[in-house]
Amino acid sequence: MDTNAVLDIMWIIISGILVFFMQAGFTLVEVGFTRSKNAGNIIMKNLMDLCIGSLGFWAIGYTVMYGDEIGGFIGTPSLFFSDMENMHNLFFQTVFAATAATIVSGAIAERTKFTTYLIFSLIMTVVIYPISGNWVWQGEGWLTNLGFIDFAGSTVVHSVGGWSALIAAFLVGPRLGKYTNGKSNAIQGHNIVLGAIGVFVLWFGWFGFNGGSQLAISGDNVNAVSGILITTNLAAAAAAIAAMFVSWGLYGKPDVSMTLNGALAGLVAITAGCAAVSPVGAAIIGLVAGIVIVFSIEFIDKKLKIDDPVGAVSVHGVCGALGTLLVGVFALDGGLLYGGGFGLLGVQATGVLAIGAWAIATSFIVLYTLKKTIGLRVSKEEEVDGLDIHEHKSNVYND
Amino acid sequence: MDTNAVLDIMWIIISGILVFFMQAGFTLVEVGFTRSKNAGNIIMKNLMDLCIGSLGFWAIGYTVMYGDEIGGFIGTPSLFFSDMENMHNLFFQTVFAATAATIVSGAIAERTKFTTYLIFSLIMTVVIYPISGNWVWQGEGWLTNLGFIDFAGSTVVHSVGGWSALIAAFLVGPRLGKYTNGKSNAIQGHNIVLGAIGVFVLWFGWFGFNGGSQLAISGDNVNAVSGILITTNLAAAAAAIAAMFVSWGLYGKPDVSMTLNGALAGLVAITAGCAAVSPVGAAIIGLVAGIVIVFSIEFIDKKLKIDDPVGAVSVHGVCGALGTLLVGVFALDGGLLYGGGFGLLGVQATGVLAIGAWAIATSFIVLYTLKKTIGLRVSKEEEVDGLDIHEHKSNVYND
Amino acid sequence: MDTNAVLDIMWIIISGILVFFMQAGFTLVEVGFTRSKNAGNIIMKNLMDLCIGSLGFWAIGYTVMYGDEIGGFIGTPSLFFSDMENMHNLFFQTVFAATAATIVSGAIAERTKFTTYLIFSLIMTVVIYPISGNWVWQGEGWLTNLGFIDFAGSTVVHSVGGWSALIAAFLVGPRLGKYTNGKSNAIQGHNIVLGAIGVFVLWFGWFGFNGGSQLAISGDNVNAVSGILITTNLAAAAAAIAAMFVSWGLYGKPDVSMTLNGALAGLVAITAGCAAVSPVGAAIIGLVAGIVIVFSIEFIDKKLKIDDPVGAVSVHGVCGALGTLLVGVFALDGGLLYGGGFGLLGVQATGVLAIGAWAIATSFIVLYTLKKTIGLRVSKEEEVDGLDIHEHKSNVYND
Amino acid sequence: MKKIEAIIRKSKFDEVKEALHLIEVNFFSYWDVTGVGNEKQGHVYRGVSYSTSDIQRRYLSIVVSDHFLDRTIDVLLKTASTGIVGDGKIFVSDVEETYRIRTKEKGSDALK
Amino acid sequence: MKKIEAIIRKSKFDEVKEALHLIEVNFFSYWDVTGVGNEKQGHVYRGVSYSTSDIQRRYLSIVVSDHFLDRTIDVLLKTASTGIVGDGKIFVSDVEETYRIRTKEKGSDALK
Amino acid sequence: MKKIEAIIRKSKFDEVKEALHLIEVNFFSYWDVTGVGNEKQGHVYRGVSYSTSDIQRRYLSIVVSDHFLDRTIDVLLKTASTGIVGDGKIFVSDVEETYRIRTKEKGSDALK
Ligand SMILES: Nc1ncnc2c1ncn2[C@@H]1O[C@H](COP(=O)(O)OP(=O)(O)O)[C@@H](O)[C@H]1O
Ligand SMILES: Nc1ncnc2c1ncn2[C@@H]1O[C@H](COP(=O)(O)OP(=O)(O)O)[C@@H](O)[C@H]1O
Ligand SMILES: Nc1ncnc2c1ncn2[C@@H]1O[C@H](COP(=O)(O)OP(=O)(O)O)[C@@H](O)[C@H]1O
Repeated sequence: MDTNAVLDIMWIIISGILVFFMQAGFTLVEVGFTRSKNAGNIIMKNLMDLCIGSLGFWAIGYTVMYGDEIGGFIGTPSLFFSDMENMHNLFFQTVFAATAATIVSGAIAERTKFTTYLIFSLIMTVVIYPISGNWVWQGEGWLTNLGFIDFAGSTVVHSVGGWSALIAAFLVGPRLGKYTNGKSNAIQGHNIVLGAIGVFVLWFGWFGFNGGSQLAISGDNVNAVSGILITTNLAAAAAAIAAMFVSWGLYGKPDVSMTLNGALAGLVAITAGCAAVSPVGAAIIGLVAGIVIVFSIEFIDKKLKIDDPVGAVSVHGVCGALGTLLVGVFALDGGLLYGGGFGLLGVQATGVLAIGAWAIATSFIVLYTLKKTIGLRVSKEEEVDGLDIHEHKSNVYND
Repeated sequence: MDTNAVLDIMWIIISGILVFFMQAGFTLVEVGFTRSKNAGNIIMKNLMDLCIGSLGFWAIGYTVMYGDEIGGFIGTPSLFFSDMENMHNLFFQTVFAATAATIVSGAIAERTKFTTYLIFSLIMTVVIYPISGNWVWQGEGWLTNLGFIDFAGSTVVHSVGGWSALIAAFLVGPRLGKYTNGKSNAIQGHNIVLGAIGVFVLWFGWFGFNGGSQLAISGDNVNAVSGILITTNLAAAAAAIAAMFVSWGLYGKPDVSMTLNGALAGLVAITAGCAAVSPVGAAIIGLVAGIVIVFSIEFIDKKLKIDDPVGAVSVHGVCGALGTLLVGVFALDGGLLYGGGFGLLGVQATGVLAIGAWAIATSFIVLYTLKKTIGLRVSKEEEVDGLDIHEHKSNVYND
Repeated sequence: MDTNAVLDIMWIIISGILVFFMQAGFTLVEVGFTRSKNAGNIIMKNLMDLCIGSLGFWAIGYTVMYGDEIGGFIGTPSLFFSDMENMHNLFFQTVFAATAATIVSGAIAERTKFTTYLIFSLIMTVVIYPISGNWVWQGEGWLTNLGFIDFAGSTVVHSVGGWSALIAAFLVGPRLGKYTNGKSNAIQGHNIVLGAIGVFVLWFGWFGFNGGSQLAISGDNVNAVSGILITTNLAAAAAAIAAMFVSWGLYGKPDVSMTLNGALAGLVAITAGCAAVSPVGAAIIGLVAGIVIVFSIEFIDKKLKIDDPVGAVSVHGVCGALGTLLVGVFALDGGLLYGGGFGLLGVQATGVLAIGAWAIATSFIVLYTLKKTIGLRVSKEEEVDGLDIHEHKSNVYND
Repeated sequence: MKKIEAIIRKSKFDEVKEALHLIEVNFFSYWDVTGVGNEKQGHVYRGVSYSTSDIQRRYLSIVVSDHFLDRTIDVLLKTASTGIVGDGKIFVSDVEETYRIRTKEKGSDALK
Repeated sequence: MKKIEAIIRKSKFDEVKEALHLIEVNFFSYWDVTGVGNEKQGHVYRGVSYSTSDIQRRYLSIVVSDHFLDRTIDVLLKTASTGIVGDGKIFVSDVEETYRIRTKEKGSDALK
Repeated sequence: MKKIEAIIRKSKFDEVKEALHLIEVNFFSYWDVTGVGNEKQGHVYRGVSYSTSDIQRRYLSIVVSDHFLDRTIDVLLKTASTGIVGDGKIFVSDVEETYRIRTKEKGSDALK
């Protein structure tokens, strides 16, 4: 194999390893932002969506996404992918699929049945995610053909996870005590330090997520990748600062958990356009995401009254969509502000809507069926006592 | 230097850095799975085996392992390795040596004298590990000559650590209160969240452990490395799922700490054969390891009555041996299932036994001597009050 | 772009990603070594210095440091750096700037006003750090011209941070209760496990910090980089061991937090000379740093009565200066011990003094001004109750 | 003045608090304790299944004026109960004096 | 013998401890509790602003001989006070017997 | 009914619990407290050596019927003791009434 190909593959697998580590970040954030009595359950959900996702995506999901295109809509599935020249792609895509799956666990934390989650997680990684992913990343999918830009997956990965999370959180209902007399109550996370470390881990892994999505580093790609790291970093920084000041304005003090969510919002939002916008564009996208995240979390919590303990819907769903749309505004090539007119923006909106509709519809069908059959939710007693002692017969914190 | 050589070395050092980070993973797992009153002591043990190992392996261990071969048994030792063209090898091997050493600390946690541990740790990194390592990895060792396959060290690193851990845990005896009236009692770890994060960190680092052991990435090596990442990931995933379901069957609920151990069991088991088996083979090896780990932990705990708070013997010793043997079954080239007959399996068994015997014998001699001289165990009072307050005059958790 | 250039840039960005992760390490150490009632505030300070630093360094700091040289003293500033062929440099230097800034937060933890810190942090990353950095790393700075060696920033990054931390800790004053009747009291960190994990994370990231500072990996650079990883690792190991034994001698028991600081001291000390000394030299530098750190912490705490909760001044300031000076002794090329005479040592001393004076003077001016205007310190009530509840209206630890 | 010490299920705490609020018992202190009693809880840890009677409980300490005693007990008995083993206990004892630190008030006044 | 239970602000603890030391009350136990009372504390979490009366407090349990009672109460009332709502309460009750485990001493001797 | 409050070494807890079990005292609550007393413990932190009398202890609260009192005290005095300074204290006080929440039983019945 020639050196450039080696370099490219090497970059892909290094990036994939970084993306893998985001699983630790998600676990930290979700554990930290919820109560201690459910920490073991959250660990298990995060570990299992990775494990099930890894097996499921290899077993069939990968080819559903990347197999020979059938009608711009789905790849030709085949079992147990074994092309030894494409293992780097399987690896990189597996960790992406696991990311999409794990987003849901945070939104439905502290009240969802473990078995139900396992089943949903499998369907997510072998059906829901790969099919819409196919539309954008297979190369011949219908959204690719339209010119839709979602470089590293603001929509393909994050929004899909985020909208599924929305449906899941809606169907499973709020945690007991979250809403009383129509008022939203705070249910504080038990260890925000874990949450903060999780955000640093995610940010770290995100350099692989976005940088690796160049899928190459040889030749001038290396400059492109470097640019991506900068846009990624600037957007996250700007978003965290923005969220901090907005929360400061609204509540009188800079809010820690909002600021942490702000950083993630910036990362999600820049994911679509990290390779298409300038550093200034990236900073602005981050700024917008950092402002939107605060209002989005409030809106979903207080107006929609959907209980999302970690803000997954706002971070991944809303900011994923937002970031994808903003590519239509800030893309150096084709963006509204750079004289590209409304064409790209329209395409971006089409993609956001189509994939949003897909994620919402399929998640609804799957989860509604599960609700009516094995049930989504643990018993009241289990929820009050904590899932750990009932679902796992043990506590994570002792002596 | 030519580009391919640069690429290969670059890959080795990046992998080495990832393997280094496994030290954090081991520390997290061991701290989490034990009681809070001993956390500072465990931190010190983990930090010191890394530090002593780094100095000792450089000072002499590396050449004991890789120096000019003497009789297929040992390398020619020389002091303070300083060949500036082989620093990448020294680095990569140092972090491996530190891994072998650190495995022991978990099994003897909460009751072992600190000074004794320091001495044992030094002997481990400059004598026990390098000599058996020489047999397999120096290139002219007697096991290499037999055709023994242990790609990244299921046996060379993990079993050596695991069997030493077995001897150490046996000689130091169980923690007070672990066995009463012949019954095994649960002594719960104080923070399973730390344990879980540790598992993610280890899994992350393992991509360097196995992937880096290709010792090259140029040319077609990059495909080999990619394949290794996939086999590694699949085995870990399959093992975690298997351990979860087995524990579910046995105890009525999916057990968190067993599932976490399951992931590690899969990682250890695939380490020998990660480059020699297919993805399907890897998944099966993981599956077997995930089943075996549960029964092994039970057996060592309840039948042998050897107290291993973190399951190090089962994870590293048993699953290391198991994974090495299964190479004889699943190796695409020479495995039993692929028409290779029993030849390779016999060689694998020879290696497993020989290295097992070596680790057990030398650890026994060293630790028994230490037991009869300075002693292995802290006083009853120190153990009851916690090692932190007595061995370090401070507590790790305050206010 | 040719392959060698690609390799070099790729190495720089991978290293930069590792250095980025050090932010998580600093946060862990600072949170763990302080009290739980201020953990949220420390998280916010660490997150914000990264965010503000990322934006500020891009907006102007980078060119202040690396713009066309003006008189050997400062680069030509320009706004919003956008040279897409140098994004890898911007990235790598940004994470260095963030490191320099974040050092200060630890020394002034638990009592400093949040807004004041934000302002100082900005000035640090756009003025203080880039200007002295220019003298050494721009290529035409006056210290470069003298022959000053500070390979990866013992002085440029760590001492600058450390001396600013000294001034800041001095001006803000000790925490309430730290000194009573002229006696220094222990105010224990609330979670030393977090601190220990932070040290592992920092050590891990440091391989990027030092290794990446080669700014190349093609050709023989790869051997140089490998050597750097070894010198870095040996120095850290030797320093941790030394600090442990010194604390053992002084206090009767091996002190956990001193040993952890020891490892960091070794890392800081070797940063200047990691590419200039032999492995033996590195081990000795580490040894010296490990001894010095213990006495330095005692001296600053008990004699100077400057309250530095995490030891930032000793680790970064003192050991940074020490390591830089020791280059004059141990450098293979020009060091005192290698027949180079006192020339290099003199140059090193000049650099250490000049940059120390710069950091001290500018920090003093800025912080003194802030003290006299908006104030450095929270009210007594806020400090006693904890900064989290007053500055952020929430607690990080709940239920 | 009487001191009421109630050891209840953690899961009942929110309800109890609400109910106390309704009868205007708005002053008390609480903390988490481990309770040993009739109830057993099944645990599994690393292959060892065991049943423990060490169960997390919440401890409420409420000092009330005498005429508040009965209604407080009533509310506690009603709202803290599930009818299943492990609901907990209430202990009543005498308090000789009470002071409000802020105002130095004594006796029943300090409890208002 | 009397048992003094004082629920005070955590931030006042060091001062109180010092002051008790000066009057030679060197024996007591303390732990952290959540107090419900008049004081309210403003919190914000993820966009929800709320005011809670569940506030961290420190609980001191001090058993003293009768002739130590008054001065201990005095010191507590003085040093634990800020004058702002939320300073806490002191409860005094009777203790029938005290033992020192080490020596098996009983009564006031056990409190020396 | 009497309330026995025992403040003991954490390291003695398992033995004490076992011994209480043997005399059929299977009901109590416990939590961790910091105790201030005669015992001093040497600490080192970042170069500062100091000796503190703030030591981790376990607090047991056991309410028993009157005829159980003596044997419980005996067992506590015996099993919680090491003979070294810092073994802790036992306080006995009167309880006026006890309720079992589950059954609404009162008095001694609630303690069975
Ligand atoms: N005599 C006692 N002294 C102190 N605490 C007690 C006593 N009896 C019960 N408790 C507390 O009450 C809790 C519930 O009691 P338990 O016996 O399990 O249930 P029930 O009261 O329904 O029979 C125990 O876990 C313990 O915390
Ligand atoms: N009747 C009571 N029983 C137990 N604890 C009480 C009682 N009244 C007050 N407390 C404790 O005292 C604390 C302070 O009381 P609070 O009413 O807020 O202030 P103040 O005493 O200044 O009016 C409360 O948080 C609570 O912990
Ligand atoms: N008067 C008291 N009130 C409350 N707790 C006390 C009292 N005296 C002692 N204690 C508790 O008992 C513990 C042991 O007492 P200490 O004086 O150290 O040992 P000894 O009882 O052996 O002299 C203390 O740490 C404290 O928790």
